[in-house]
Amino acid sequence: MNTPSLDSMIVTLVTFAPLAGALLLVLLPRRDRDIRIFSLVVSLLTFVLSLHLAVYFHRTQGGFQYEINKAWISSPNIRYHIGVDGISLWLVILTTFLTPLCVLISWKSVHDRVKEFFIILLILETALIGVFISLDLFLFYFFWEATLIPMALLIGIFGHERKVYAAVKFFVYTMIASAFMLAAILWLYAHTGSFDFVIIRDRVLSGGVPGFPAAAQWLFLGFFIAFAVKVPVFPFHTWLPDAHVEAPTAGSVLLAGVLLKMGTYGMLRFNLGLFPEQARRNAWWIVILALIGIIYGALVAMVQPNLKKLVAYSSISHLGFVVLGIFSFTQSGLNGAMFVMLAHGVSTGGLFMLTGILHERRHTYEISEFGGLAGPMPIYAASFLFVLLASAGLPLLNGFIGEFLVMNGAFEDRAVYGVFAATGVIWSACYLLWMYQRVFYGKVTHSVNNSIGDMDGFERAAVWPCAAATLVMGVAPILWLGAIDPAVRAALTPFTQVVSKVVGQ
Amino acid sequence: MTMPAAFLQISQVIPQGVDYVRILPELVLSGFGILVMVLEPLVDERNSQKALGWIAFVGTLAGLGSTWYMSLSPGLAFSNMVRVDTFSVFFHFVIIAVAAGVILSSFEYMEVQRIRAGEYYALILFGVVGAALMSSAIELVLIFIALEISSISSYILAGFRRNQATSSEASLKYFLLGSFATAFFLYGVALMFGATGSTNIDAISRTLAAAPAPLLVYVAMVLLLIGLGFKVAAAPLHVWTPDVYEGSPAPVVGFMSTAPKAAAFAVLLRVVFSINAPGRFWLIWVAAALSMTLGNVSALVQNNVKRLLAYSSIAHAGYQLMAFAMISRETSADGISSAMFYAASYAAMNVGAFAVVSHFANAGERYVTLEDYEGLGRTSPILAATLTIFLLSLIGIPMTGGFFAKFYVFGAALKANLVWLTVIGVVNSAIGSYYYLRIIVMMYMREARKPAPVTPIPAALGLALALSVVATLYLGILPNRVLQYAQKSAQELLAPPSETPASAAVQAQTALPQ
Amino acid sequence: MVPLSYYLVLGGFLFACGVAGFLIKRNIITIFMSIELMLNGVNLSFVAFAAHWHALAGQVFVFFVMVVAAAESAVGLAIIIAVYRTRETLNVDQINLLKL
Amino acid sequence: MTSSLNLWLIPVLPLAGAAINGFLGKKSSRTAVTTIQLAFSGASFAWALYVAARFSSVALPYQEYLAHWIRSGPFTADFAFYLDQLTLIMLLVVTGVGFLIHIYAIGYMWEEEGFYRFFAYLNLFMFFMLMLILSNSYLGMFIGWEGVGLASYLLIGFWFTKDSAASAGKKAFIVTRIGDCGFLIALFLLIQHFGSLNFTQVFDRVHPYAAETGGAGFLTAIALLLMLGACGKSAQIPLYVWLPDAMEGPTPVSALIHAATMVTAGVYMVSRSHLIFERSPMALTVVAVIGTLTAFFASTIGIAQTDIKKVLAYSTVSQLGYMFMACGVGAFSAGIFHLMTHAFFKGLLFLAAGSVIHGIGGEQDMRKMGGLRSYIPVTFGTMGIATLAISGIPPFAGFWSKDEILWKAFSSGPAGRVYWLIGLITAFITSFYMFRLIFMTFFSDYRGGHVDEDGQGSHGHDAHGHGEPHESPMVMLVPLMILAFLATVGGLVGIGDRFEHFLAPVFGSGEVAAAAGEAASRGTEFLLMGISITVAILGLVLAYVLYISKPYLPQKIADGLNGFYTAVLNKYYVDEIYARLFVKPLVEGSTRILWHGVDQKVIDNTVNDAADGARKVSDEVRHMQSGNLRSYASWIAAASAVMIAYMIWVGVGR
Repeated sequence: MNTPSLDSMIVTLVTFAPLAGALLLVLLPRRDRDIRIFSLVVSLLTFVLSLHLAVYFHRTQGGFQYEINKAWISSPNIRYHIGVDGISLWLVILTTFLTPLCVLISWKSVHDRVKEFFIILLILETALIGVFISLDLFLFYFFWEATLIPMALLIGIFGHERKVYAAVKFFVYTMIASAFMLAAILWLYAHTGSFDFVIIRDRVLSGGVPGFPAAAQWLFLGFFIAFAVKVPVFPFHTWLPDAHVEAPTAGSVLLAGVLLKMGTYGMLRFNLGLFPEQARRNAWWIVILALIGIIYGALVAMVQPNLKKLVAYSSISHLGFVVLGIFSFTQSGLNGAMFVMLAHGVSTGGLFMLTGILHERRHTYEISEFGGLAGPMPIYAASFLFVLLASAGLPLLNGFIGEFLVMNGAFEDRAVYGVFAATGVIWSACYLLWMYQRVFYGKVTHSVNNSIGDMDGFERAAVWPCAAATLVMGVAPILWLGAIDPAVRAALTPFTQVVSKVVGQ
Repeated sequence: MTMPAAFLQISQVIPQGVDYVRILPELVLSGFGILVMVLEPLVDERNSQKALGWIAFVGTLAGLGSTWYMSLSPGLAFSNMVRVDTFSVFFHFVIIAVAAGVILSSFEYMEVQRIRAGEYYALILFGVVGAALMSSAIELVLIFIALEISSISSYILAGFRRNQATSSEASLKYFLLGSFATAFFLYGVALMFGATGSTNIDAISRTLAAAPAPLLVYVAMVLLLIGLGFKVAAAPLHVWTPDVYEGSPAPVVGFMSTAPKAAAFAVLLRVVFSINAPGRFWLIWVAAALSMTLGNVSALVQNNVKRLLAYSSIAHAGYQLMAFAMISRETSADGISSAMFYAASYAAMNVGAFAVVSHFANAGERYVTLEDYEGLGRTSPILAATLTIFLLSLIGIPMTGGFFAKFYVFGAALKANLVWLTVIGVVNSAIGSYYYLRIIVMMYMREARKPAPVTPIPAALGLALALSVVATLYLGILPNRVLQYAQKSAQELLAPPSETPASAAVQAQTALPQ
Repeated sequence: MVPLSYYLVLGGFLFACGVAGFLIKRNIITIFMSIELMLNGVNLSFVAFAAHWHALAGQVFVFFVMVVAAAESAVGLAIIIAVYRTRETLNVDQINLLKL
Repeated sequence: MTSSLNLWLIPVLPLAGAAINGFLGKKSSRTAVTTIQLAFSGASFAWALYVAARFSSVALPYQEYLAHWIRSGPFTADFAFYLDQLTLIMLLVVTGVGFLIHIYAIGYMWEEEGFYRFFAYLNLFMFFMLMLILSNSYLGMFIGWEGVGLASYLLIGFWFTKDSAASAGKKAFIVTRIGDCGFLIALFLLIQHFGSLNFTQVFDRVHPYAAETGGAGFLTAIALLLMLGACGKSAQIPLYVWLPDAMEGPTPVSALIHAATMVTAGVYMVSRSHLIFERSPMALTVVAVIGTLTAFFASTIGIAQTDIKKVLAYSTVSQLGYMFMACGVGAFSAGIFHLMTHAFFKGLLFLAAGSVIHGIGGEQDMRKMGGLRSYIPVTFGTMGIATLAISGIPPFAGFWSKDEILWKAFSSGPAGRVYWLIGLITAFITSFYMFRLIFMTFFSDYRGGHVDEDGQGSHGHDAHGHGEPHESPMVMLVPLMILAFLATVGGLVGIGDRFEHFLAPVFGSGEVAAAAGEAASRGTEFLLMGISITVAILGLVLAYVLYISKPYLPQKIADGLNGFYTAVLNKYYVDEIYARLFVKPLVEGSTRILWHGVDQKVIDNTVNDAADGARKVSDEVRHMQSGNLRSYASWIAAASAVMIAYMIWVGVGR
């Protein structure tokens, strides 16, 4: 048995390090402080490990790297096939980046059933990473479902007033949706005899799958519905605000930061990868939904009386950009979509942490409860503004790059898409600044808020990395795009083929 | 006739040692059952329970051992009444293991319920004997007898909480409806005998393979299906299940819902696949769809956990039935193996679930409603965690046996192009997640107003739980070996039965003088 | 001699009677008896078929069935008694604590 | 090739200042903050001067590459800088005036406890403004474009405890964002058609295109969208509404951002893209019309304002109108010329006004002033000069540039005559309300009572409580004087079209107006000059009559044309109309229809109803379990019957 090199092991390590941590945590005695420190160490370790991926990643090539392809179950032929490309790489790192921050932000805010909390959190991290690294459809579904439970528990156990409703809604909603994906995956297996993404893709594109043309549309929808609910795309979004409002801060951060990306990632990887023609054929209505999502989400966000709901709806708007970019089938659009995913993960993650900080002090998210906070808590106000501007798409912060590329891509695809999307910059400014004014400006309306404390060490340690990241990503997006670009080009190759085919006919 | 031929004849008619080896587990288990019965009056009332229980447990272990020994000498026995093949060995293991788990989880229960009767364990053992025999019998009448053995003992077990009206009612309903259904089965046997002149499955399949089946065979087959469908609680023959499960003692339900059910499925597999049952497709299709849907939908609003699990078992029967809708030779192998795997993993998780329920139910089964489970996550994290694992497995969440079970069945179904059935199944399993989730919600996300008392978990129960957890996770993470074994036996089951001279001999022997 | 079909029809009729009795009778004992009736219908067909095939097996089966039936009835009566103890009735319609 | 000019230093220095003050300022002393901010803004001014000195020695347009920014497929954008005559002028104006205002602000803001914050923001603004000017691509320009918006948002809302200030900041940001949206779309069009946003590439590829005289093509589209962006930033109709509110910010801010630099970004952008505009007559017309109308419209509002800063604000809007008028008739250099002089005198006006406000402890209402010339002579003097300049009285700066514009407009063909006429009237009104301001503020006698402390507490500007209006400290007066000097002589560079020739390499001699220019003779030019001077004088006289000799008249007149007057007084109710037309429907609609209606009633209820429906069905289904044994038996029997029947059917039918 030859000893595998680090490069071949690293993805596995990154993926299962948190799980291992969780298992150890089970054995740890219920001394909250130790548990917190331990899970912080574990998550940081995972982050450091994941950096290896980025550092030794060959940026010029679009294919999968650090690949492992071992047999797991002989029949049905399920393989432990994992690997990352420029698309999944950053999502993995986004996950590992956010988790330690989640630990920090939960340091003080979680004091009941601490052990359970961090166990669940670490398990969730493993599941999330797993989703992005899986190249075997079965494995993918496996992790996809695996994310469901910890998240539902996070919401349901550690959430607020209507937590049960939110948790159950989240669980059943997404469960039902992903059932269709399961059916589609099984169909593919039944007709290709493999779960391996790469194999299936090649079979499909070479037209070697019996009965595929007839089924393709249904399969496409099967995948899409599952992803659309996760994203969430416009009419399927109502679980999101409930889930967010009830979820504990860390839950919201991972939910908005990573979980939603699973949907868009799925679209990018599977809906485009496996069904290029159907993707093209269905793009028009998907894009319309995305545009509705962008504007609708922003407008509804604008009038939310609840701070967290506002951010939740803003996510719907941002994710609309991602979907738009993906289904514009342009280099720029997909690059942008990828970048928005990352940017949104960081900035909205930050926003949720910040809202959580307020909730920690006042146990409410009602905007009307606040006002004039810039006086009593200046550092908090400044940090909030910074992250908020990133989310509002200010150039030199990360929000702008992605949205600009997406809009440009959409414009390339069809000018009117770009125009509608561009209005997004107005809406985002509206709801964010209005919210900021109501929360931070003016005189302090509730005397309680006069004595409200500014951010403490842990909170800063949690929020500022996000802020820093938004700046770095905004100034040097090249670091990310460098790896994304080739992967996206690779992802787009079938389309050029399709186009040529269409042209040929 | 030549000398060796004659010798062969004799050897066929008079049982040989190997014949006994091939029913060794049954013999051993019955032996222990009788032993328990005999000892019951002798040992002192108060601690009779434990002692007898342990004896029974040892019995099951011995049963497992003898099953292993039996598996070394596969083949026919008792003039083609019994066949030992990987298929029967598989089910022997499952059934006896279930019994072991149930026995372990019963000690405490019996004490708490103040049921002092050693025959309880004896009955379980006899039930196992019947169930085990069902899986290896290839002779319809023998199957009938085995079926009755297991049924009768479970009738009694169902009513074991004598002084509880509900318990005896459950037992009565089970008994009456059970025998009602068995009568159908028996009638089916009779007609099959009439149609083919034999009750030996191999013989029948040969006859049917040779010539197109007469109408009588169809009738016979449907009657058989009715009888077995009742036993596996397939809609629309499921009506008895909820009441019986609700009324019967929790561990017994754990037993009934797995071992005899698995056995019934085994028989169903033999009947349906080795006699490639004609015209079954739509019957199975509808039954599967109905069972899944009715089971899940009715479970949504149940508040009694036992009843809820009863409906869930109906739903699971539905998923399992999907495997039987695969008619073409090439797909039926997948069907069989997936059904077998399903039986195994369902046994693992359900026994565990009911073990938890029976422990939590407490004296007089006072705590069996959902509300009672509020805040269990706090009062007893271990219990809650284990139950959660079983529930997740029942939902079909990855890393658990339940997931792979569903997964294989659906996969096989899609291979056989049962697209719509699969879609129904998939959607059902999604809907079903709701009511299992309700229990989890109760345990973790609700704070109990007055938490139900939770007694510490005794060793035996702990062992039982541990075993079922391990089994559930093992089947969920490394299903390979079990599945391969199942596939192997599927192949054997489908292999066309060889023309054994013995059967001819038997015919000759029993022929009436004209 | 009497053709096979007569026996079969009679057997089927007995079975049907049993089913009908099971459905319409309210007294548990009677219901129990109708089950026996069904079994006897089956037995009859067994014997008839045995004669038809000139195979002893069929007749042997009948004995098995009888034995089993006996065992069943023993258990059944015990259960009935248990029920009567708790409910003081043998009217099956009143035995419906477990429902929904 | 000459050694690098290190242009990047110019923006980065203020950024560093902003960073240092922003992070450390809270702890450190006022003097420390002061030194930091002065050092860095001064340094960048110094570097700008150095660049100017080296200017003749470098090949133009000079470009300097700093770093990659975005790479996406074929599209790329870098951090890179671009220097030509136009840039240089903007550079000097921004850094120079900016530096002066930084000095001035020390005095003005000394008492504020947000002192460090203020200068951090101010330096940040400098950074973005310089990015805007120096970038070598539209995208880089867009960085600055958005960034200055942010800075102005922060600075307008500097006294954030004051709701009006907070709202004003928000309004400014959002309204300009509407323009930015247009700008963005223009960028996409540029990418689509030229595959790049770099000035050099774009302009090279624009060159071959002929003017879209026939109909509107994509160049027109681009030009109009750019103009939309300019309307936002430079407060033109219909997006001017934010500028007057922006006066909520501290006066140095109004001077720097909302008079001298940021608001002129639009003009800069339009002139930068002159190649595109020149190829679209339609777009040019639009620019000219918008400019002219804005100039006139805003000036009329200026008449009735009583808040000293508001008056200046509207005058700014109207002056910007002039600049766009110039661009509209193709006289880009004239526009830039006016931009420069305007930076001088309008900056001066604001600073002076600030000095007045400072002097009387935060009062802004001119009705409460008067007779101040004796108290604060320096301020009076400088402000007087500025007023003469803006009113277009020779030899002050404003006269030259404004006259240039009017002349170019006049000589640009028939439509130009109309622009000229309106421009002329505007000039008259301008000089009228400016002198009105002067008279009301400095002449007759002091109408303001003793300064009450909390009165300005709300202003966040706790004056050094004493009743007597007092002259500002030297640190504030010096910048005034320097600007006054510039406002006096700054216009002379335009004599003999020297300014225009300097910019010729950028705008080319092929200006639209040029051709017409030749036609009209020098004579007419001098005639027009005369006319505009007289008009300016008339304005002065009228103001004198109304506010010095016959102070009772204004009230009479006001009563006379009552409706009109109130309309003017209320800025033609534009804000109210906008609120009614856009803001209210948007908020109401989003709340009622989208959120409560679609989101909750339609979508979410459907989801929940589905769940409830399932439960109902379940409740129905389980009634199958009647608990009655015989019914169960019947179920089984019935099912069996059906199954048997089916099987027989199959068996028969096989």
